[in-house]
Amino acid sequence: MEILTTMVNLLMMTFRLSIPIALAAIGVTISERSGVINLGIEGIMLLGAMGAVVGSHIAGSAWIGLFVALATGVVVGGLYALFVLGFKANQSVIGIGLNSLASGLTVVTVKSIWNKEGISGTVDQLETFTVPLLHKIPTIGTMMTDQSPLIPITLFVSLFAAYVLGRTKVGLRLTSIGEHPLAAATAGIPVMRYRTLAIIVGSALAALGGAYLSVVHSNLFVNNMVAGRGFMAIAANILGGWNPIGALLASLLFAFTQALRFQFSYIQMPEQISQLIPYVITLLVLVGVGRKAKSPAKLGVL
Amino acid sequence: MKPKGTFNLFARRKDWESLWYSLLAIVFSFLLVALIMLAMGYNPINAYAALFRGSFGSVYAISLTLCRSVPLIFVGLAVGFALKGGMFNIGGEGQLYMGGFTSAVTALILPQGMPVFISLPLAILAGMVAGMVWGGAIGLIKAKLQINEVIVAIMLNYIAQLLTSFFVNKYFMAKGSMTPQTEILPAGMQLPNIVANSQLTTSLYIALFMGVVYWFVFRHTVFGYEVNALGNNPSAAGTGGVHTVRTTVLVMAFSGALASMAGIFEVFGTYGRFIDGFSPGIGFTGIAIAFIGQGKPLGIILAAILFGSLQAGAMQMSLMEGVSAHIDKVIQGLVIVFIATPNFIRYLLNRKTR
Amino acid sequence: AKETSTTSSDVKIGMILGVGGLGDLSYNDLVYAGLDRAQKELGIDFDYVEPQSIADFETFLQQMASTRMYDVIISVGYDQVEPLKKVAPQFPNQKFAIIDENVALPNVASFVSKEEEGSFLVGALAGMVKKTDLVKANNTIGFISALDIPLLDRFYAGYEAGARYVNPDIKVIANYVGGNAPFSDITTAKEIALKQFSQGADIIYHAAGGSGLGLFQAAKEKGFYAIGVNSNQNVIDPDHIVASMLKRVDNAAYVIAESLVNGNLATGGLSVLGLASDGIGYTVAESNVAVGPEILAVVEKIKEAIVSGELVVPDAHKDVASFLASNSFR
Amino acid sequence: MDAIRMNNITKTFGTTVALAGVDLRIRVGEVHCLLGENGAGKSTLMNILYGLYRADSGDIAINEVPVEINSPKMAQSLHIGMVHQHFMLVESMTVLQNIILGNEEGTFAIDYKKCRERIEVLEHLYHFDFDLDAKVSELSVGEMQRVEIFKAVYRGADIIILDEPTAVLTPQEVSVLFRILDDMRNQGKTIVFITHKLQETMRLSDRVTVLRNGKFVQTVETKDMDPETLATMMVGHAVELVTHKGACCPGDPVLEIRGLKIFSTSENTINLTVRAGEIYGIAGVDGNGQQELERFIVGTERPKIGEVWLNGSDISACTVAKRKKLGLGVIPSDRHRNAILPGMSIVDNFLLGLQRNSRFSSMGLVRHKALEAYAESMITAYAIKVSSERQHISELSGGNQQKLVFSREVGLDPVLLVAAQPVRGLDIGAIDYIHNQLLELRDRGQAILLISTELSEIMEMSDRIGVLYKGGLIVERDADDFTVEELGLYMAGGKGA
Ligand SMILES: Nc1ncnc2c1ncn2[C@@H]1O[C@H](COP(=O)(O)OP(=O)(O)OP(=O)(O)O)[C@@H](O)[C@H]1O
Ligand SMILES: Nc1ncnc2c1ncn2[C@@H]1O[C@H](COP(=O)(O)OP(=O)(O)OP(=O)(O)O)[C@@H](O)[C@H]1O
Ligand SMILES: [Mg+2]
Ligand SMILES: [Mg+2]
Repeated sequence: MEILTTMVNLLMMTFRLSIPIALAAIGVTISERSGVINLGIEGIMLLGAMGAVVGSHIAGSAWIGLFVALATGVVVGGLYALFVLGFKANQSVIGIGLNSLASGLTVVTVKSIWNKEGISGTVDQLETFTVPLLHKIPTIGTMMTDQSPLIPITLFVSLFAAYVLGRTKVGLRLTSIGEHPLAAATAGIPVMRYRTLAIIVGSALAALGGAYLSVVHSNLFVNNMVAGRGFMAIAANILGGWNPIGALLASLLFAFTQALRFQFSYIQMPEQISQLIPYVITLLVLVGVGRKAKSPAKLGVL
Repeated sequence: MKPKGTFNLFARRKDWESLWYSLLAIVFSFLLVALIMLAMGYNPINAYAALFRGSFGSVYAISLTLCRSVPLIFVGLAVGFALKGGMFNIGGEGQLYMGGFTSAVTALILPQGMPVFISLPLAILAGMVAGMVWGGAIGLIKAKLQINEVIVAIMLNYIAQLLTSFFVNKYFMAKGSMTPQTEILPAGMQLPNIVANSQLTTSLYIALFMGVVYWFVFRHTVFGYEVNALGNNPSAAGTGGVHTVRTTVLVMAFSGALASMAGIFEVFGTYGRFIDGFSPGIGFTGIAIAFIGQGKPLGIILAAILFGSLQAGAMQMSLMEGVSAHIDKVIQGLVIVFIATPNFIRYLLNRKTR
Repeated sequence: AKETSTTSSDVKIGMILGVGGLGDLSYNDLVYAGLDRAQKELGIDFDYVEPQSIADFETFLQQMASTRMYDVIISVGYDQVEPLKKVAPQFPNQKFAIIDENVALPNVASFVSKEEEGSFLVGALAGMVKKTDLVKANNTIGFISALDIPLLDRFYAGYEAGARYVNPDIKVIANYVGGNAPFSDITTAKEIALKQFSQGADIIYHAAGGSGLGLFQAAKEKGFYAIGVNSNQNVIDPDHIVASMLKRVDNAAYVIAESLVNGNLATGGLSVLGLASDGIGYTVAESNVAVGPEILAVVEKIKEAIVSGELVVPDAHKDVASFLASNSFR
Repeated sequence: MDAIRMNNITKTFGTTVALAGVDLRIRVGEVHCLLGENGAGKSTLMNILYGLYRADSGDIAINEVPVEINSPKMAQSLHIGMVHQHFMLVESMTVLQNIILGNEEGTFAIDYKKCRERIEVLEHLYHFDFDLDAKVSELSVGEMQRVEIFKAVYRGADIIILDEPTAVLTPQEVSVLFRILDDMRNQGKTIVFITHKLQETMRLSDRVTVLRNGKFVQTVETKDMDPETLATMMVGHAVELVTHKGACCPGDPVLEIRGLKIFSTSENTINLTVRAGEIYGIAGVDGNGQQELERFIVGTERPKIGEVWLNGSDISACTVAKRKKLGLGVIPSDRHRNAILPGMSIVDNFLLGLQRNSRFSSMGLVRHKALEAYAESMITAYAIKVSSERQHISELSGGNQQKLVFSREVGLDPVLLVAAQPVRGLDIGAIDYIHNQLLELRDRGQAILLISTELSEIMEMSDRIGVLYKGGLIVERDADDFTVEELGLYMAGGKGA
């Protein structure tokens, strides 16, 4: 029983920690499938987190906050598309610039709204839900209790993204664009339009991931609260083999190794070592499955 | 970006053009930020005056700018080198930590009696080797297992940072220090300042020298040519007798060595010791610098100096005008974005002329 | 930033914050608050800068000093020691002050805090509360630290020593936030808190700056108790935050300003901010959690013991065991 | 009535004038051949018709209706389809997906069932037969091309443009292609056909239009024409296309291949010897091991079973670089992939493969003077059309790219030259030129291994011929002892195998 509870807690922690990375990672997958790299994910998540808090603050509803975050993602994605597609700017540079921009802009915004440094005021937080009846089951029931709506949403997003990429016109066309843009163009596909779409959707998902940190898992914005999850998302996308479900699984792996680190803290081990284990595991997994992961042929080439 | 063609040191017409557009880009982003400042109630004119004073206004200012540029030059060259070979080295951060740490520790454990002209190069070399390993590993994994270098680099970044942190905390912590940092290096090992009381040390010369080496490698050496060929068309390079696996590993190893020098000379120059987590993301800025410098050594050095001056100037801005560090981040971000987008400036100009 | 005063005095102070910058809910915010108060009450003037990297410290010190504009330049944080050691001698007539470290130079006033003492008190408080029916009877408490570094180790050492001093077989679970942003990763901190709670810890103390907000989140959600740090964080959530360890570097800053106004700022010395000097403390004020007066009475006793010097609190976790071996609570 | 009418089309790329006031008239239901030397502007003209490039000036009418074609989608809606020389197929996708790409059935999700039905109907009508679920990367060149053609049909094209469709096909595949094209003509489709091969022109087309460096020369009825006249029109002056092939006097063995197994599955192995001063022709249908053989000799792949000997020493384990040092010259079959560095200058491309040759580098340093001198001499000697040596090679027309590669590989008198599909995609002038160069080399006593899927080329050039079938060498004789028919039979695996 004891062990079972631990396992359940471990599992729930894994889910909660994986959501922001997973959402962003799926976003990365979508945009990279169309051949567009985006190193600015970290920044977009940060802007999303901020947008969500502002939205929730003004409208007094975390749900509105989520939508504001999505909107933020759409706008930022649109600008990103304008620069890398419209003006043919280098994707990596714009991404890095975006990160710097975001880390500054968010704080400036918080300051101008709450007149506080780095930390926003508290805002409405997304309420959790409890599955009727099921939550009564002992121990397992806790998994049905006070859960964040974003857990099912994330699962759905990844499945839906997988479905779109794998089964639909849009998916086929996006993939062809990432593999062989000229072929897609000669097939009469409006390459730029699709890429723009992919970037925007991807960026919106990343922003949602950021929003999770600020108004779902918590109820305020803290300077730099994304804490590198954007880069983990980029990694998760690659580890997941440019596939939404793979990205989700990879994110779960990252989250799980993180969770382990805390669960078994009583195993006496130097802190830094226990912190780097997740990354070592990732490398090992990569070497194990990495070969199969195949990047779009024309990634980053416009 | 796939690196294209060999370059020559003497800029061609289009290089001058892109330089011109870069300048316009800077101006434009400054105008944009000026609006933000006005909105935030700062006086942009004074702010920018301070920015300039802080970056070029005095010998001290210039030395500060250059001091900030040095590590950026190293990582810029590192990323550029990898790009020439068709690889994306996002692992500079990890490589500079490994380099800085290894060289510092070497310097500390070498017998004190040893003459500096032996021990210093030895320590630096040790650091570069560490960087080579950390970079070469990425190349090896990519070449042998076809695993995307970006994810490997990201992981190695975290690992390097934590590993060095671990060793500093547990084994090399300076006595009675509250910060995780090694003991201060023997005075003889710390590079001499170029300008008194500034942080600018002779590492500047080394950085510039590496720029020349970089240029020379690609302009004159067979290895440079082979790297270029590899980056340009791997299978053709292979058919042309380029040993692709070996070259891939070498490229990343050298890239790693260059990146490690950023860390090494922060240790031997700026700080005089290794400090846990000292790098404010130098490795990532290097990527932007390499691209903005279009993989050309001169371009990279100029871009690095630009970024250095922004950092130096920003301090003066916050000191004199109280412009917050976050505004500075915004400026930097915008400058990066617009410099990377000459077409946007072109577009604006054409609009006007129409 | 420029902060110009209402009531006037010609004292001008320069402050160089730690890299965390404002909003760290730690010494940066505290010292700022101190000078802010000084400005309002004494009408002094102060500028402050937020360095972006540790490389900036030396430069800022240089630049501020060379303006000859400031009556004193305050370095906030232990990691400014080296730069200060380098710069201060160049400006023998410039007064400096450093918070959280000791720099033995004639023109530097040093202030170090004994966080372990305050942590000891809140630890003892937690240890005793665990014996009441306010909480689960599993004798487990938690501690969340941002990083495994000496400075934060003091909090850990004091807290555990205090708890086990009054409650020998209590279990203290400790975790570190770590990662890219240890002081502002509320997500991770919250998860740690939830996990510690699931392991039975229903009183959790933190030394993680902004990340601590994640702990308070968890406490509110699950309805367990948290202990604040540095400033009186009880106000953040009076129903769940039992007490806060107080680190009064804000006072230190204020005192610096005050003595400048009175023209008697002494440099070259080390001021220890501990329980004795009220530079460290604890408070249950504004918390709605009713901790029994008998407990508080004991805490006060212990405080006296520390002040009188008969209890010497360990400042490193590795020394906790030996401390407990040689000190027993009756 | 005219299916296509292009009037006074002009197109320049930077300084190169690709097309200068070209007129083109194509009747409904005819097969129309577009002839011209490399760089004459054929591809450009068709790319304009297909909406890939925009003409600087000039106008287009489809079925007598003036139109603006500014995108392939536009072209498709005008029922124009194009089969590019460099296939526009997504290799990682299946045949089915490639065919329907851009014209998928179904509203949101793709209705694959419906797509298959539609495809099957058309397959029937035009006698195609695909494995729809095969990945394109697994297909032979011929199959890929058929997919390309079918794509056009599937998109309902009435006008089908083919850019050098036969350049990469084997004789068998060519005849298949022609049957298909005949079908299409009978179905009333209009076909524009770019080629360099006059026999094909004669065999297939109703009319011919000739371009010469960007200018319209003439449109004529094929039946009034003969290859010589056409050649004259293309080149601009009389050309006699005969390869001067003297008797061959072979010397010592240079290349020896012993018991080489191409595929782990193939039952027969390869044993052959190429002697100094002879051209050894490897005939065979594409996909029977040509690429593999090429790679084994070049050294980009190491044989598991069997050995490769050069000048009496076993080089099976040598690196490519080592083999180059020993005097191996290679003209790879896939130029764009294996022979050129598109992003680099012409000079740099001359260095490829020679970078470690003592003549162009010493102590790890490139000897720029020597290199540039060499490049210039080659450019003049082989009449390569360039505007400057610093220009990117990708800016050269295919013909000139190939000339560059050829000159580079033979320039330093290799002891062995492996020439795989050396004239693929080249115009008659260039072909004739390169063939004569090969013969000259041979007469200068160099050993040449000619790998070609072009029966005629093999017959014309080789002194001895071996037939490659399913990775094995099933027959080897002096060229004169083969008749074209026999050879064809062997290649089809009919006789002996
Ligand atoms: N994208 C381009 N950019 C610049 N110049 C080009 C481009 N495409 C073709 N050219 C030039 O225009 C001219 C015509 O090229 P085109 O490809 O039409 O010749 P072609 O008749 O197809 O030759 P080939 O027989 O080798 O296919 C050549 O000089 C070529 O270098
Ligand atoms: N000046 C140029 N700048 C950019 N691209 C060019 C230029 N000239 C030709 N190209 C492109 O390079 C390729 C080679 O040109 P060209 O069309 O003459 O050869 P090709 O017949 O298409 O290819 P192949 O060599 O297989 O015959 C073509 O795709 C052409 O569009
Ligand atoms: Mg062509
Ligand atoms: Mg051609």
